[in-house]
Amino acid sequence: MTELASPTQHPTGWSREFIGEITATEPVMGDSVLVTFTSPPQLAASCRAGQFVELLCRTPQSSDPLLRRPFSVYATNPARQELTILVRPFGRGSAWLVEQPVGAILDVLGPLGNTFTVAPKSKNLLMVAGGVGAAPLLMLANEAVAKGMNVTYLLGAMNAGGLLAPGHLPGEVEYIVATIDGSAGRQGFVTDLVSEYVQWADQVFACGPEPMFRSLRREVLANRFAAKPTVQMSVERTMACGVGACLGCMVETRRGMRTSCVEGPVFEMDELAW
Amino acid sequence: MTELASPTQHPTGWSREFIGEITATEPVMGDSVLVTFTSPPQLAASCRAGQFVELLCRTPQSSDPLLRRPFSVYATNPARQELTILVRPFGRGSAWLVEQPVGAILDVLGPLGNTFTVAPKSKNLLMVAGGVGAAPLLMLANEAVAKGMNVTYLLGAMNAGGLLAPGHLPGEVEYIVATIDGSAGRQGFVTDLVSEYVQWADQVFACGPEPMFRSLRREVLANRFAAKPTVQMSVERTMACGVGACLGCMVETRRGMRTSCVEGPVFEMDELAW
Amino acid sequence: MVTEEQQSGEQWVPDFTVDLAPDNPRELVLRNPVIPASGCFGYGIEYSGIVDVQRLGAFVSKGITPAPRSGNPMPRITETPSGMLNAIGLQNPGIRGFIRKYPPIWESWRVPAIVNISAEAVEDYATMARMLDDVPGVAALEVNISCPNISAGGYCFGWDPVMSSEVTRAVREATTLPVIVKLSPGAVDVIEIAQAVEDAGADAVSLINTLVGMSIDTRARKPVLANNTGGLSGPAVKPVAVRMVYQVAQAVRIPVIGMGGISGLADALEFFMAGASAIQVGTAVFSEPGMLIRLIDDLGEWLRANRIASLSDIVGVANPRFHSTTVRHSEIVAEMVGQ
Amino acid sequence: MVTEEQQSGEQWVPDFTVDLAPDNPRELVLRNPVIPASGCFGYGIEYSGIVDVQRLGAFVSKGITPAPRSGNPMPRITETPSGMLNAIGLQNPGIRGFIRKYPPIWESWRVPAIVNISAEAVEDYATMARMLDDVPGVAALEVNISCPNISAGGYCFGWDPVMSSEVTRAVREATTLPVIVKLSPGAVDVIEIAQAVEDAGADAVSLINTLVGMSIDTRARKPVLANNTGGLSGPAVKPVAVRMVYQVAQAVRIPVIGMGGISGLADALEFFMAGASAIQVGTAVFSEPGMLIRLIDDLGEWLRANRIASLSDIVGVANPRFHSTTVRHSEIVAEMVGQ
Ligand SMILES: Cc1cc2nc3c(=O)[nH]c(=O)nc-3n(C[C@H](O)[C@H](O)[C@H](O)COP(=O)(O)OP(=O)(O)OC[C@H]3O[C@@H](n4cnc5c(N)ncnc54)[C@H](O)[C@@H]3O)c2cc1C
Ligand SMILES: Cc1cc2nc3c(=O)[nH]c(=O)nc-3n(C[C@H](O)[C@H](O)[C@H](O)COP(=O)(O)OP(=O)(O)OC[C@H]3O[C@@H](n4cnc5c(N)ncnc54)[C@H](O)[C@@H]3O)c2cc1C
Ligand SMILES: Cc1cc2nc3c(=O)[nH]c(=O)nc-3n(C[C@H](O)[C@H](O)[C@H](O)COP(=O)(O)O)c2cc1C
Ligand SMILES: Cc1cc2nc3c(=O)[nH]c(=O)nc-3n(C[C@H](O)[C@H](O)[C@H](O)COP(=O)(O)O)c2cc1C
Ligand code: FES
Ligand code: FES
Repeated sequence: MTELASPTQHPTGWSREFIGEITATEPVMGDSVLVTFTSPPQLAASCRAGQFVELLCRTPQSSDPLLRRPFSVYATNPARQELTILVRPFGRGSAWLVEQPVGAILDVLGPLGNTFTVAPKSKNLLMVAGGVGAAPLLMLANEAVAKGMNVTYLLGAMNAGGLLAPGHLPGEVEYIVATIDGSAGRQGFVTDLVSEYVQWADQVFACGPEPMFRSLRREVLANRFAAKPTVQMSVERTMACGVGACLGCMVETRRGMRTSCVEGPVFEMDELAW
Repeated sequence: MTELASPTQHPTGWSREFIGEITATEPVMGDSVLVTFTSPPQLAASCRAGQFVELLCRTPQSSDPLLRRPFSVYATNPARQELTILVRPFGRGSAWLVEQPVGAILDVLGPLGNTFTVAPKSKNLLMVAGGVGAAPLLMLANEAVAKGMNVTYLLGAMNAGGLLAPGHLPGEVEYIVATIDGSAGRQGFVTDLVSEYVQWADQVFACGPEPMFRSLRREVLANRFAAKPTVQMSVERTMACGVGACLGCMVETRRGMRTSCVEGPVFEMDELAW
Repeated sequence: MVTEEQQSGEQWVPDFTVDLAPDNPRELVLRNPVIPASGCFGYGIEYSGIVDVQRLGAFVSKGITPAPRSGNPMPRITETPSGMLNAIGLQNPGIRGFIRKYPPIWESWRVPAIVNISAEAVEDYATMARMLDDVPGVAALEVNISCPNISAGGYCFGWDPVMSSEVTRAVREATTLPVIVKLSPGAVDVIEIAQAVEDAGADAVSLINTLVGMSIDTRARKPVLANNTGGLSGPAVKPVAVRMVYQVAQAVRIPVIGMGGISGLADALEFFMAGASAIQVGTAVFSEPGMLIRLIDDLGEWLRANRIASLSDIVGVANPRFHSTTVRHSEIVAEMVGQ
Repeated sequence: MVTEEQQSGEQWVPDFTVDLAPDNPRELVLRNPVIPASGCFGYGIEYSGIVDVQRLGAFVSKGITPAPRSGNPMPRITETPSGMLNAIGLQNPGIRGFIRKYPPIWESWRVPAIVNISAEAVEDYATMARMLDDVPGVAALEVNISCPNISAGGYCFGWDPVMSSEVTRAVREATTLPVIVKLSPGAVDVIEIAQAVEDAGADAVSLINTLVGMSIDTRARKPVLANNTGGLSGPAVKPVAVRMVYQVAQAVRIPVIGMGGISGLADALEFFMAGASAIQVGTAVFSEPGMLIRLIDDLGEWLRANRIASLSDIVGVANPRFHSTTVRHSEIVAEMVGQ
């Protein structure tokens, strides 16, 4: 199924645009779906938490919707040569994607972008996820647990149905949730939970909507009693190329405009222009 | 499934745009597919041979391909409130359509257009079909046999695989085929068969590509020994509206431009400007 | 924004009414702002059994010319990505045949019928306007200026402010009917044209007409359309249309009727927010005729859900300079520095 | 059309070679006619690992300006039906930074690099052309005239034949490099502009640049793009682009480079048959980068399957007046009477 999957090729060889076949779909978090598809082996093996893939979300007979959609990698399985993404049906592209059955063919570009960076001396990692922001942090949690680090994973959703079932996270992870309607965990925003963990954490990793980032930043900056942990955020921008060619996905940083597809999607909170 | 299927409505009431659900698909004639879908009962009951439906051939998330595609009605089943069409995967729309599974939802406009007209005094009907031109003539053959008429049905295809299996036709029909490669029936064009039947026939009905019509016309005009049968042809034009509003589908006749969607698709051969 | 009266019931009825010729004593009041576009709805009768024409805000007839026209040779239409090309060639029975045949049918209808007129000389526009002035069943004229001016060597009326103005003035003088002038997107500066036709007495402007396009049949190795070129319409052109409506709505005070690729509520809202007081639906009628009525209903739902009392409250909300008419051309061009 | 030599092997190798500056001693010979378009392929290095840049006919860099530009605020891009809008705002390191950074990389490449230049004054175009004249690694210039002319109150160079001609002449005099002038589809008469730049010394023309469009975010009730308007590109614009290439190819004798919505073989063939000697691919690179190389292969297959010895044999076959240059404007407008 993989178009250019010669195993002798460099991980960043000509194989970053490939054809994947859906091998599994699994409903999660209400109306979202985990979509697993085949990928060239070296890509599945080299992919790291924070990276994303860009998918064409249309049949070959159609030119609409035109642009690829980026999705964070949720899990990789190098042995089975598979990648998994978490898709929330939101607009035209994602609605199409969640309807694709096992066996459907996907046109994939990636993995793309930079990764979360865990400092070698970090022991305690706090992850703050909103909605499908859960995806890249789940992969990061898996990587960190494998290295023996302590992970607390905070997830927020509208209601209990919108949460990831605990079974999806490694058992070593402390998993704490918040829902707007209070139907599970703390009632309120996920960022309301942050103050309790921010002193404990050596590093904070976040993925979610823009308002969540703003609240998170307030919470972290409000912590005046200990060294503030560094915060890495995976930001979302509309993308076209995904490789730094179109300059459409810029993020304003203290050192100027940066491409979120190559120099991001992960940025240090302190680097971003707020 | 039918959006506006109130049975009290007039057959040409507000129900001519409706939502059908695919209830069966059956491969025929090589890569073509018989697609059966639900329709409002009065439409299934009122539909006559020669009429067509216009289908949207895209997902609701896409605006491309934009225009509906016309397909002749192959069969109706008023009891089950179903219509069947015969689709050959040719370009973008038909390729999409043949991939739709049972349960898929179709946006249908129709039945549209005029019908074949069998004269009350006709006894012997000759049908000449090329490829998917088989569809409207199959429905006509069924109607004619039910009325006790004699039907000879000629079908041409590239090869044996492209023919309709005899089981699809009523047993009373004399079914004779021609293939270009000679793998079934007479080797050559379907119109090569016509001269043998043209004297017998009271009326000729034809559906197929333009060159077939030209050959058919030559064959019929060459018959100098008996009264020439009248010939009705279902012609194909690119269509947009299907209801006579856009004036895009015109056929040049001896009495001027005619809409093929309302005043056609069936025209008397002698009326057409050759 | 919501009046007591509207609020009193469980669901208030949003105010959809729009007058497209507020300065004209004969006015053009529509019960809702949804209008099928010229050439895409025949003469209002073809979609009977599919679209309840009486529920529409108005409808526009196929373009009528001084003499009958049999139109262009076939093929006349072809599909393009999210769009279509047409070269119908203004097939129509001519003004006399038209007047005999259709307005008598419309006379008893409650939906206003707008007649689209096309010609190749200023006098011919005026003659048609005069003939239609007091024909019962005709509510307004839409003047299609995307036509070649024979006396200007075939140059399109709608590309030149002086010629556009001449046609408008001639029609204005020939009739007291509301006059909508339909602008061509081929003009280098649509603002200049809009202002010229406003000054010449147009009651409203509508835009956009089709862009000129071509498709080539790579098997036959020649253009698909017998006419070679055709008019491009459908969702593909929507961004161009929204931009032009936005620009024109900044530059004139008369109502703007927006069209180009509208296929549903979200598209219609774009045009209203850009500054359109009403919208026309062309190509999408072919693909989804039922959408016309659904759009009226969806618009009502949307206004209710957003607690907006009157459609006019959202007209131009995305356009800070809406109806300011003080915008200089250079500002608009400066904004157009894109990539 | 097929020579003995080509026929001798089992499969002949079709002749793809095209010189886009046949009258220029420095010539611009491409091994094949497939070129990624300006702004859609960065500086030729971004797609490494995805597209084998060395196999391309050539590539065009992002537009370079006299001074560095940080571009427009975000959002800069949005999707439209079968198309996209962009308002990048010419983010680039400026001509000096550019010359230091990229041509040295390209110097060792076998694929010709074409530099796209943009400015807001005639002298600035000339200055950039002079600076690039003998920079190793630079094979040709593409002059983007879809820019506002500051000294003409922001009116776009590319909409006016005199201004287009001035820019072209200034660049022509400042460099001996092959000069391609990239035409704007916003001109009311693209033929007039093409003839003006040909007369002013352009070696070739390329077209089309983007159409000006807008999308409105109906939730936020304002334009999606921070710049309000943006450039429309992608399959949606293809019919407009094919029409303009067809018209320009009738009116000039220099090579025409066609672009606008090309997404594969069938689209590319439309442009060749309309009269393009080479094609550029813009937006489709984003959706299907692998298509660039596939297109070269597919084109070869197609020529072989159709027993066509040289691509030039199909250039303009759908265009009976190809390179006739005697076509009068009125004839072309007359053809444009569509609906
Ligand atoms: C790095 C990165 C990683 C991502 N990872 C994930 C992931 O793991 N899982 C996931 O589900 N998504 C993810 N996304 C988001 C995803 O790429 C898509 O953006 C998302 O699925 C929506 O695309 P769509 O085609 O479904 O929606 P579209 O139809 O394209 O709509 C998207 C945009 O249009 C706007 N919009 C929609 N309708 C309207 C309207 N009527 N009026 C005005 N504006 C409107 C929305 O605000 C939004 O900006 C990620 C994005 C990025 C950049
Ligand atoms: C009254 C009527 C009844 C019909 N009944 C049936 C029926 O029963 N069964 C059936 O299968 N079909 C039927 N058709 C045909 C059907 O409507 C469609 O036209 C057909 O399926 C092709 O549509 P498409 O979307 O698949 O192809 P498209 O992609 O739309 O292509 C169709 C057109 O494009 C042209 N084309 C395609 N590719 C190229 C290219 N590369 N270069 C140049 N031109 C190209 C073709 O010549 C053709 O004219 C009928 C048509 C009519 C008018
Ligand atoms: C088949 C067809 C015929 C048309 N005929 C006319 C016409 O006669 N007069 C006119 O002013 N516009 C005519 N138009 C243009 C439309 O009224 C409308 O301006 C254009 O199609 C853009 O809107 P849309 O994208 O919603 O179709 C026609 C359009 C189509 C598709
Ligand atoms: C994101 C983007 C950036 C562009 N930047 C430039 C540019 O810097 N200079 C230029 O002349 N054209 C630029 N263009 C226009 C393209 O080169 C091309 O003319 C246009 O997109 C039409 O081709 P397409 O439909 O294949 O994209 C840009 C287009 C896009 C989509
Ligand atoms: S998406 Fe093109 S530069 Fe990031
Ligand atoms: S398809 Fe519109 S008139 Fe026949």
